[in-house]
Amino acid sequence: MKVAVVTFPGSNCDEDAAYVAESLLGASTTRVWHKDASLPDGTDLVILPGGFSYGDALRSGALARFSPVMGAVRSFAERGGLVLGICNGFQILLEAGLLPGAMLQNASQKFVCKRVRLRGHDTGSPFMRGLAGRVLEMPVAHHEGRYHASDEVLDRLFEERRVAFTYEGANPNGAARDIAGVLSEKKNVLGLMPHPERAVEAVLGGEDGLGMFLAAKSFLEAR
Amino acid sequence: MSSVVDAKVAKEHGLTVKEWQHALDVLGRTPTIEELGMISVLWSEHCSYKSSRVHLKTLPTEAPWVIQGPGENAGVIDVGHGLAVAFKMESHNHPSFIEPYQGAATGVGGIMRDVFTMGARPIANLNSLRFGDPKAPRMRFLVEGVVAGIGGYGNCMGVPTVGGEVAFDPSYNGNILVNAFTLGVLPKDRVFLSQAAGVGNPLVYVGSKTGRDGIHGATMASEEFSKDSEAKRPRVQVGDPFTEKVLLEACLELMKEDVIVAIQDMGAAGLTSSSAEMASRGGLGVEINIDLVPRRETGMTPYEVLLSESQERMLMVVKKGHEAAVHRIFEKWDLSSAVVGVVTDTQHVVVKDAGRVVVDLPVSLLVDEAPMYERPTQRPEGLEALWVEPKLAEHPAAERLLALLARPTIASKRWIYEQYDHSVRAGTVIGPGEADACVIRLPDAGGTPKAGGGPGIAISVDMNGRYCRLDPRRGAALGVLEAVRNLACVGAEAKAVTDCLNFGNPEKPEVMWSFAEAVVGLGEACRALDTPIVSGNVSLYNETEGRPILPTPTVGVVGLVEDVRRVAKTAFPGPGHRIFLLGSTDVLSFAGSELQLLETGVLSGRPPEPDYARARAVHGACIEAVRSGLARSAHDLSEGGLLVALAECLVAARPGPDGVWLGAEVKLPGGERTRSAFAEGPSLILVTVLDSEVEALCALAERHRAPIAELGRTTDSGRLHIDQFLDVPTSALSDAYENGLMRALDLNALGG
Amino acid sequence: MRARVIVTLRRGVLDPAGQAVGNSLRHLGFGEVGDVRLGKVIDLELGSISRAEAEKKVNEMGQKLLANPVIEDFSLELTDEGGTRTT
Amino acid sequence: MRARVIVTLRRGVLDPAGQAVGNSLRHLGFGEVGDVRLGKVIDLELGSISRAEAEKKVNEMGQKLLANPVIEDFSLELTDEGGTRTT
Ligand SMILES: Nc1ncnc2c1ncn2[C@@H]1O[C@H](COP(=O)(O)OP(=O)(O)O)[C@@H](O)[C@H]1O
Ligand SMILES: [Mg+2]
Repeated sequence: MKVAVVTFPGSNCDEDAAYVAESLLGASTTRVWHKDASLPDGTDLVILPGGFSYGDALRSGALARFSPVMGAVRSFAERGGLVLGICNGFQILLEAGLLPGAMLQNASQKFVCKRVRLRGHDTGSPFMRGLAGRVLEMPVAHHEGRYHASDEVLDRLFEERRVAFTYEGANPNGAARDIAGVLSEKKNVLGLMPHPERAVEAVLGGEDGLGMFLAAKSFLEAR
Repeated sequence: MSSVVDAKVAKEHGLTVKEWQHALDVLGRTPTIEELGMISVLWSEHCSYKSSRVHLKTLPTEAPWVIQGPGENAGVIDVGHGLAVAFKMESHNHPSFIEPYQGAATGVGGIMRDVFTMGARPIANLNSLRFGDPKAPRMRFLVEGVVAGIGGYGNCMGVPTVGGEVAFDPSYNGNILVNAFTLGVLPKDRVFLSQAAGVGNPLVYVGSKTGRDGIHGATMASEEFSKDSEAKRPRVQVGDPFTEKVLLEACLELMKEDVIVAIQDMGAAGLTSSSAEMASRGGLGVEINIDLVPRRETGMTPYEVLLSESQERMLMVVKKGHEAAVHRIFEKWDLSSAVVGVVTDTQHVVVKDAGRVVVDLPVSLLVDEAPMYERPTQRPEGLEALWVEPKLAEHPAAERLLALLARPTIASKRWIYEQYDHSVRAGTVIGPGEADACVIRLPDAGGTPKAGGGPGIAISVDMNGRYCRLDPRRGAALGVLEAVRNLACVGAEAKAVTDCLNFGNPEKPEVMWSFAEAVVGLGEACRALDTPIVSGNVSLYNETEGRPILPTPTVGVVGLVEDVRRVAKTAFPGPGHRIFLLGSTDVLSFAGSELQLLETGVLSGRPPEPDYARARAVHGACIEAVRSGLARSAHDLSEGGLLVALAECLVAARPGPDGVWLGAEVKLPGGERTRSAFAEGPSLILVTVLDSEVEALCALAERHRAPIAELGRTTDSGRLHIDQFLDVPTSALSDAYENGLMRALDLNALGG
Repeated sequence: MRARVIVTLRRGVLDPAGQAVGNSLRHLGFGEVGDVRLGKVIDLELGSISRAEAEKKVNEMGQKLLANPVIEDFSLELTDEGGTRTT
Repeated sequence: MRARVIVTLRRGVLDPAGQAVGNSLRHLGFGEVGDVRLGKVIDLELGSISRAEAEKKVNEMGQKLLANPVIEDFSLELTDEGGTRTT
């Protein structure tokens, strides 16, 4: 498996994502600078990591979507490549229009960092194999995580089985219909607010985040 | 700005009559306005340590594992495995009182720059905060702003904020304390220093452009607050964590290439102090072309550029001929870099504005010749009279316990630390609220996480200002003991200390006495525990309208964990465990205790004399119990005493999936019951073990000569029960503890 | 030419920050305060371009970057150096 | 009566977000963009109070809560239900 982790100025979970890909999944991992206009040959999975690209000026993700690398990410996704946007990466995917909806400031108007519980849904996505119906614990850490979309869009997302995760129990940010993660139409692009890459080792408090990476890996290897 | 420099202008710059005369004598002429500006900031208390230096010299600073002691941007110690950690704590009290968000944010930004200047990647932030009475004017605004500012900066930087402490006392009503701590990791043989070297090497400016922010911030930090501090408002600096994040990455990238000779961040007093200090440390001179400094605003005078405290800037001495490497890397990160001067052998700081010399000062005048005072000290009158404990009235124990748990100083700080990202960087083994100290897994020298177990760093910041008011020497020593004990609770051995000494006006002999005594206490404790002080900071003039804060010599202690899989947390592990108390209750006292303050409103009594042999025994036993896996939980006694500690262990365990809370069935240790339940004292730690391990634990304690007593066992009753003394549901303890802070300050709940 | 772009949350998008400000104002004794909504102002310096051109450009900026149409609307005001203002 | 309060950063106060937006706009090809500053808009419903009273109250709100005088300035505009506007 070949993983590309994109670094925007202000990304700060890029190192963590690369660590998971490289050390825990054993994937050949390349760090891609946002000014690069292309992805490495043979890339199987692109991770847009968390952080504060451009200091979250205006709206988080609003400026990063114009980085040269995003053109390459878009065509990679259109060809069916797997793209995972975590936290700020999710926000960038929304701003870039690769996923529907938009992100608003948390209802509490405060940054929130804590472990939350998520329910995985039956979606048919390569990221979600084995996660349907499971309740997983992962940290969230964000200031703008209140997912918003029009009612029609929300209805359609559920109908098309494109809601990957919902918050179970407490909703940490006021997201519409408790949505924590959504998929693209072809289900190869996943954006989620929680940080699966921070829940990958017992010594750091849990391993529930590993499942999604392993699902992607086995999907790619079976291809 | 008037350009006629005379005694009056000097006074406006904060120089005393004597200091002005001294400057004239050494210089042999009247300084220019730019020179006066530079002299005044470098001679300010904040930069020159003129009141504190004679005392600080007495502190222990050496040990075989110390790589860099005080005197550089941060202290550095060897932590094995080819790695070192750099750490320091710094205050941003005055700016935070004026503008809490930006004040706290730029404090965090400043301390992180101090650490990555050393070549270290920051991996942990902590903070120590002091606020006034929750009901005092502006207090809620200050709390909300400071917390948001700390989070706003640290979160954006991607450095986890993993711990801290917060206390409330009316003495901080008009002068809150914001002390920020950062620790970073670096290869032990690649420490970057700030000594200028190599005559002819270029001086390179990198980072943000210079604006008119915070001109004279350093002198502001050296003055007492008064009503007209309001007028100083525009001097507040605004932080830009996004720029600092790219500055951090650019600096670390450049440090991998062999081009930096010296590097220094532009903190208080900006370009003035960074250039003079680099020259002084290298025994050389510098020449700066001020017109080459990148600017954000038009029409800035040389005076303004020299004194600006714009954030996110660094000054470097670069090997001649390697300027291109600097420009290449900084361009990649969209940052400014400019050659603004050169290292000279003149031992003068020369500043030119388009060729015109505006400053030509001997470096020694600015740094070595800065005034140093042995200020008079005077023990406060009537101190002995205070050393009597008032009698406490009879009161039901359960009510007392619930009231203590809800005190904002004791109550959970969840509302605060959930606003800090504490899990970024794949290293947080124990984060805030889980144990007495935080634990970070050591990454590799570049900061990349390393999978699995392995060595870790434990950190705790502590100080009890009330003990320090009653007896600053003992109080300061007890603060060190507490921090070291907190490390022992997670199984870590303390190695070194950074401090942040917050006091009132040093020109008052009583304040100066408390400062001097506290330094003696710190030195004594650090010697006894073999934890040298490797970095620190002094913040004086913390008073409003003549009323000083409690003496608050905060310490941050750093220690080592052998294997991050073998640590202990506060929470009781489950029902059916045996609860033991390491240490002896013979030292318990109500002096300065939370209960005394709650019920009498009077601060009195004398805190106990620290017993270092006892402390070493208890810490040693606890560390071994945790590392060997015997101790299933560990938590020390601090504010509120034994019952508060027991309650915290129960509450931290959270209810199980079935909603059932843990309970405990406990007997109080000997002595008067109220005292053993609620009085406070050092070197006491609660640990739990399995039934089958009781003997092993007792044998271990005996080997360390640590007193040990069995208190009882954990149960599934969901109640804390002490026969004929107290019986409270754990859920009620949790409600008081979890909501105390929010209720006291009338804060809004966070999401979910 | 100078432009001021005002970005407001679309009707129907919940604005808890606005609500919080409203509550605080009422707590402070401003009982007359009803609904409160928060938005953003972006002030731009545009050099010496014509009003027509400025209007076209700033509208484009608004659509491309300054507002997110899923949640926001924007309006603009132009001021030339002389101070004449149009909405 | 309705009020719109515009809160802007004081001159000389660093505006990192404004700078980032300015850089982005220029990268996007809007070369004419110079300085960019971000601020806040607060739209308030005030019920049926007089213009004079509204002006007094909203000024007070600005000073007490809506703007942080250390780093921000504010200005206000009033609109009555009929739509007449004053600055
Ligand atoms: N300002 C803060 N920032 C982050 N964590 C904090 C802060 N204040 C307290 N904490 C965390 O809350 C927990 C309890 O703190 P405290 O009551 O000071 O403990 P102790 O009395 O044992 O030193 C610790 O884990 C500490 O790190
Ligand atoms: Mg403790």
